[in-house]
Amino acid sequence: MTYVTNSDLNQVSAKLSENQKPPGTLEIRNICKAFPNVIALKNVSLDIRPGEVLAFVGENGAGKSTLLKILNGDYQPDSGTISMDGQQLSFANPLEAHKAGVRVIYQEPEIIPGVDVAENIWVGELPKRFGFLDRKKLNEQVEKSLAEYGFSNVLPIHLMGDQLSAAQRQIVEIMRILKTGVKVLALDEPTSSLSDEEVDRLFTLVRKFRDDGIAIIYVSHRIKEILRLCDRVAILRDGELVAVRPAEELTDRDIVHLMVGRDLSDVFKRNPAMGAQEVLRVENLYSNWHQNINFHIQAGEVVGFAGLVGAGRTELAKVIFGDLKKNSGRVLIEGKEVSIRNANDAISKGIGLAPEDRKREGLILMRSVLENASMAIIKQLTRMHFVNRKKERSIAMDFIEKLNVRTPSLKQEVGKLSGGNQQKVVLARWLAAKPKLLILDEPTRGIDVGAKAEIYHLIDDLANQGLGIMFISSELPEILGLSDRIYVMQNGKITGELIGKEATEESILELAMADQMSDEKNTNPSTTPQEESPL
Amino acid sequence: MITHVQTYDKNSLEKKGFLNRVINFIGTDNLTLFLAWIVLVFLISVVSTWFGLSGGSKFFTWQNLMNSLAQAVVIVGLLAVGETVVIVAGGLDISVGSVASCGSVVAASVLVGIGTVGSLHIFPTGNTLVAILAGMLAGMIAGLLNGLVVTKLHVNATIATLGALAAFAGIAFLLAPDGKPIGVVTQPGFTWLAQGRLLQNMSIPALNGSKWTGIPVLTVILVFVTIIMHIVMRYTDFGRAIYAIGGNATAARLAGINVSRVKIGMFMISGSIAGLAGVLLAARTTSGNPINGQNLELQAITAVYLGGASTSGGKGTIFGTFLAVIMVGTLNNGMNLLGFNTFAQKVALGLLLIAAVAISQFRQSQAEKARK
Amino acid sequence: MITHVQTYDKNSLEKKGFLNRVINFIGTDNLTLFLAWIVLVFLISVVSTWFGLSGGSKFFTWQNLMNSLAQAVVIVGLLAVGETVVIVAGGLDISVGSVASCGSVVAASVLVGIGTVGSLHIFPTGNTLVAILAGMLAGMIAGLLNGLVVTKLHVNATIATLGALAAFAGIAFLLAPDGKPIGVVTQPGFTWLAQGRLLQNMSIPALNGSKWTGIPVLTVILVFVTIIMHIVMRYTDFGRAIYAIGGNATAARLAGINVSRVKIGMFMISGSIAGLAGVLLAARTTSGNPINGQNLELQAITAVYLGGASTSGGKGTIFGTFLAVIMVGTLNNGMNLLGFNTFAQKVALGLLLIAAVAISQFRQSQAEKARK
Amino acid sequence: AADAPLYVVINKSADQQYFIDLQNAFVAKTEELGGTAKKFDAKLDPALGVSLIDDAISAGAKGIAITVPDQTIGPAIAKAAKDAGVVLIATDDSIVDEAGAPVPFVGFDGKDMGKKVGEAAGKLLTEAGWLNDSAKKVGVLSVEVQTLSVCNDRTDNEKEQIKLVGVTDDQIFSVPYTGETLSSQDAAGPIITAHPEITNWVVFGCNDEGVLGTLNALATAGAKPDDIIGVGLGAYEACKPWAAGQPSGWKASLFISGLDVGNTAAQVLHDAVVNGVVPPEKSFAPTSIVDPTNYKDLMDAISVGNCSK
Ligand SMILES: Nc1ncnc2c1ncn2[C@@H]1O[C@H](COP(=O)(O)OP(=O)(O)OP(=O)(O)O)[C@@H](O)[C@H]1O
Ligand SMILES: Nc1ncnc2c1ncn2[C@@H]1O[C@H](COP(=O)(O)OP(=O)(O)OP(=O)(O)O)[C@@H](O)[C@H]1O
Ligand SMILES: [Mg+2]
Ligand SMILES: [Mg+2]
Repeated sequence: MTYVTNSDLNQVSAKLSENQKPPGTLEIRNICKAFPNVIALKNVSLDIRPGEVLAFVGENGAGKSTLLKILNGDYQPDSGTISMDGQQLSFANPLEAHKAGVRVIYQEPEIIPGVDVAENIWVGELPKRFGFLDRKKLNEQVEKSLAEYGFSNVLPIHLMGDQLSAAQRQIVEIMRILKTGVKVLALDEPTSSLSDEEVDRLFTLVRKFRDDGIAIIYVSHRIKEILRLCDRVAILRDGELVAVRPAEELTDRDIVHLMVGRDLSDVFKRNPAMGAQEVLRVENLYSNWHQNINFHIQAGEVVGFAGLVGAGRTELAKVIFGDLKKNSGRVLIEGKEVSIRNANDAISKGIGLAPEDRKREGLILMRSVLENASMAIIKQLTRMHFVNRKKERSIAMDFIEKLNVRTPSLKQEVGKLSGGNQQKVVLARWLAAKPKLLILDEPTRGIDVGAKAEIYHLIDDLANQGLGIMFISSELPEILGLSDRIYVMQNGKITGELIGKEATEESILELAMADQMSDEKNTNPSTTPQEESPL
Repeated sequence: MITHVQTYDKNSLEKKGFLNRVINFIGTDNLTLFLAWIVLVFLISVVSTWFGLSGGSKFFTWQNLMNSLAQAVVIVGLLAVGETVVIVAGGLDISVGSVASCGSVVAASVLVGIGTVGSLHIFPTGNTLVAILAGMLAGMIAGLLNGLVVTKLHVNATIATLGALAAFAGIAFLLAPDGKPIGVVTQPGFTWLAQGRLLQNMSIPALNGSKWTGIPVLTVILVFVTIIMHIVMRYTDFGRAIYAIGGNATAARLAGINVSRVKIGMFMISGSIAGLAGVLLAARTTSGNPINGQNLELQAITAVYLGGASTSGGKGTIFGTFLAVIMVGTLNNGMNLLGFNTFAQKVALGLLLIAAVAISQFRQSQAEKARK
Repeated sequence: MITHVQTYDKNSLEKKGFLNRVINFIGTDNLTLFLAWIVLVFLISVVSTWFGLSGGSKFFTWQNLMNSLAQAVVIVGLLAVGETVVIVAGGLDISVGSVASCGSVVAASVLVGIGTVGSLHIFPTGNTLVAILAGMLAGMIAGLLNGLVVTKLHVNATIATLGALAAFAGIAFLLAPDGKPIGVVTQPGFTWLAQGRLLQNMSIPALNGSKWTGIPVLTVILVFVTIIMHIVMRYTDFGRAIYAIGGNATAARLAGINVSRVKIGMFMISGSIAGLAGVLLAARTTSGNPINGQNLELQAITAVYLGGASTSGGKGTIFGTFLAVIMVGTLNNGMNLLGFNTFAQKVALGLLLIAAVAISQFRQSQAEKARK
Repeated sequence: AADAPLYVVINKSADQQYFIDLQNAFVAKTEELGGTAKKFDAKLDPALGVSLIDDAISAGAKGIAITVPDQTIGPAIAKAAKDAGVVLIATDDSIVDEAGAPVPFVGFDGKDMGKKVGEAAGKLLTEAGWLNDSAKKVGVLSVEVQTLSVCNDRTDNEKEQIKLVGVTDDQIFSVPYTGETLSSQDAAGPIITAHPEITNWVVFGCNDEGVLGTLNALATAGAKPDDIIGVGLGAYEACKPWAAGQPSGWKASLFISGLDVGNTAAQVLHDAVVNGVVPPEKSFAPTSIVDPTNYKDLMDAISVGNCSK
């Protein structure tokens, strides 16, 4: 493979003008791709150069993932070509892509439940001795690279695939690409379920690849990250490439404007109108995941829950929702103690939960948008067990439109929507249920800025309409921007409560990693990664 | 973008031409099956004669359509309809054959009485309706047991019903007086279920010289049950829950669906229908024989898959299953008309199943051509 | 939480005591099964006598262990081992019984010759090895066909093999001269496969007064195949690919595993083993009979699930299946010793399956107790 | 009686009424003779048949009576029994050992049964005089489990016999079924339909269930009982309409008493084991073609009782 030395790259990448093509440039030409009812990509042409990080941004359904899947030989383009140094790169399947040095991390981590982390990472390329699997070598090389990139303490290699949290799954996906012979790397929203700390680790890693002269495509909805990491930004809108610009020429407002075609006025507009009435109170709650949890949420209040991945926020949400068992403690709704044994109880008590992992817990992927949206209110829609489909359609349509879900029709299989639009369908379901308390676990994961802004406004509206909102998020800006109060969790405990003003990124992180400050030092992003040997 | 949605909906609203109506009713998935069936009928009734096979010409006679075909599909048809519910919910009920055996024996017992079984005395009721209800009740109880094992003991449905298959088969024999068949010839009211005809004296023209003899009661029962279940699956919250659970049980649970209760209900439904099938078996074979129903489960399951249900759940329709049952029935009927032997029949049945599913797969893959 | 995870880790590293080694080898999942088996043996050999049932005392005799039990489990055992591979990969091979039938007929044919089938002449080879290979080859071809239907025509494995079940059953009869069994008594070399004994003159003490008569060749073959497949599944990239595909086919595809090729390979393996089972059937029944192997598929599948494989794929071990086969064999053997009638036996078999799986489910749910 | 000799009775499908009778009679007789007995079911599976012989030997059986699921396993089980020094007799389906010598036999040979049924059908057909009546076209329905050689033995001989009275091959139609009534009924329907020219039917088959199914199908097709000659094999289904005094296609059936075979088998084994009598090569249990007029006299009380169950 043609490597370019770091030194001349650093000069190059600085002053490369749009039409220069150093050797090893990946040339994408007039790619078109249509799905039933949708045109995902229209004549997309651009270059990805070795030693640069090119950002793909665009609204949900803009076609980012589709382009990456084509690159990976997973989908075949309807027309158009991909080439490098004059030779065609058209892959019939991912294997051919790997052989050619193209590696893609998918938006939704694909994990094998029945095998452990080590094997999940090297599946397909397992080390062998005399033709037989060499477990010792496998574990060694995995432990080595995990240590090397500072993930060893969040990802025990003997955990089975089905025991992994969203975050751990994502880290496995990332580790899968740390293999030799990589020329082109594409990451599809790799940070959507990572804590800031882990994001930093990922970035050092990506930068190192760039310096090794690898061409990198980086898809994300987090514009701050993009400006931090990327050299150029390619903006897709409805499957068309609307602009490719050097990152330093762009502000986040520019990017948003190019993406959604309009300016987004104050993303976080939150005018607290806290009601006196208390919706939820939790007292001395203990569970297999939690110790002595105490908190309360007023009507009309947005209460943020911050913490590192694994702090136990998702589990807390599920305990309250009755899906996980609490061992002791009281849960009060509007002052009355309630016993919630399952989701059904929770819904009847006026609680809604939009879960963290939409694919595994949120949606029936093979069923229609309509059925998914009306699931939580189906009881109200039936008379003598017969569903009033007219009413169902109108209610569903109402929220689908409110949330701007991109779908050809209510009949569309949810599984065929883009990641972000899938998330919106989950929200539609719970908004339709009109709960008193709405628990949102990472509600904006994988959602584009436009939609995010809408959802923020929606949360604000809902709160103003008197809903209590439990807002779990790993994105500090939105936590800070939207919450009236913030609880910070760590390792199953609430380590602090911050009211409006006094909350800052620093104060949150302090509470979130109180007893880890020590080992934070050496994995700090700012320190240059000199100990990291190139692959 | 909002307009986007609306326009699409308009389309689907505009789609109201008659043909579209028909296709919508059949369901695009079932279309392949329907066409395949047409082809099959053509092969049997026309093409066969080109190869000098006699008998094919008799396919289109009332005698064959109404007396042979329409009745032969009933038992397996009922089992398959019940099975569809379970398979759509992502489960599998392998015990239906044995449950039918139980229904068969129980119905015959309460009908003609069998004196004493263990401590309880069973005297003849001679009442057909009581017999039917007894048979269905037996099936429902069997289904309830399946449901409890699956939901309370958390045994996977396939495994639970594999066990039940053996257990209920044994029980059917233990229910019958020392395992022997119970004759019901003496009960015209009961055998009428199998021999009765409706609309007999309607003036329908003869077909290939065989005159109209009415619609068998058996067939009417199958159609009736099919329609009921079609409505249940399509228009009730229970049906919705079945599809939801089959698609993603966790998501269904988190959306407030009481998964356990729905599953128990579904096994009770499939059990009751199997029980009914057993009752009709007794009427049709004029004997409540514990062997009745044995080995029918594979035929029923085959029909459900042939009807387009997904083995992983969440997909499948009662109507598709119904079509598949008719398809298989037509094949067996046709091959007997043409005088094929057992061996050839087995081969043909196997190839039909594979071919039909392969074709519909091909049609779908055309749509998702992109996917590798 | 971080410490939390690390402790997880340590535990699994500390587990290096001898007992843990043993448990690790058996596999914690298989442990339940193993204990259940011990209990079963205890019930048969000891408890039964408390209820005045005779025959249980005969369980621990070389005659029973070596001649009855050890031989009775071989055929289903082989089918189950092959089936395990397919089920772990998330598939299902319902055709194994019929494939065995074909293997049985083919082996007998090439052995004693059957003159002319259609255009090809089959003359006696009289060579056992050739017969074995022919039978396995027939099975492998059958498996290849299954594999091609599944991967090239994209027919779901369950459905494809349901079709193949019927088709191959028919073919087995068409292969045999007008469907009649082919006797092989004249071939001592061949029947030795079923009647031969190894280590006959080892000085092993008599057991309950029944003296050592050696280990049946059949049993040795089963154990041999089991060990091979255990190694293949655990230590080869083919085996690991099977687990990957069963767990998450997309992940496997994206990792560059050639899913189609692995699936074809797996069906060929399961086919060859079924073919071998058929050969041994011919040797054991001294006849290449096309009904050899019929209806064995459900028994084989039952064993695989009982052995801890998951119906959704990705989980299951050859060793677990092996234990399950012995378990079921023990049950049947014991009930015959005790003289249960066929009906009671069916009930007991069903309950065993459910109970065993329920127990292991219970054990697992203890772990995930929190989960609703 | 701990030291009472153990006898095991194995049948190819112990859930059919005939074998239920046979096994019950065997057990009763054995106990009357001071022995103990166990019942095994080979479920129509040849391999299982072989395994059950091993199980019987393990259980300590002194004598075994078996109706084989398939006659080809004869040599295998004969050897197993010989090696273990156990007395083996075949019931209803004769078998040979490795040397080709017949194993002592009790009951009726499948071929023999087929012959009797065929003869009876031929006789009834001749008496009816349909063959000479130009106005009538006769068709013969042979209800066959084509996958079971023991059934083929019966139906082949039935067809042979019917041809002796002047029926030609093109008048004989096979009805393939699996042994149960329903499958015979479903298979027969279309075959009947395919031959509307036939005015009168003769039906025989592998067992009463098969004939019953086909007779039901004929009834559905509108054939009159008077135009049908149905001859069963077993008589346990045939006698039910007779007992109910209903007109039906059943004109006769070969009554083979499982009770008699069971009794005789038990007696032969006991004599051999306890009294060292060498089992006779063939001991036939009484068998007779029964019809509505004489079945009450020719069949035993229990069997007659079942007719009105
Ligand atoms: N397999 C498929 N079948 C049908 N339509 C599809 C399929 N995959 C993607 N699409 C459609 O193609 C369009 C582009 O999807 P894609 O996933 O590339 O968007 P995206 O830019 O990744 O959005 P997000 O930011 O939400 O991930 C969407 O409208 C989506 O619904
Ligand atoms: N079987 C397991 N073994 C080890 N750790 C586990 C297991 N199951 C869950 N965990 C850990 O428990 C943590 C709690 O779950 P989760 O990560 O969802 O908490 P969270 O605070 O909601 O994090 P997130 O920011 O992802 O929402 C998981 O992150 C995971 O690391
Ligand atoms: Mg995407
Ligand atoms: Mg979480």
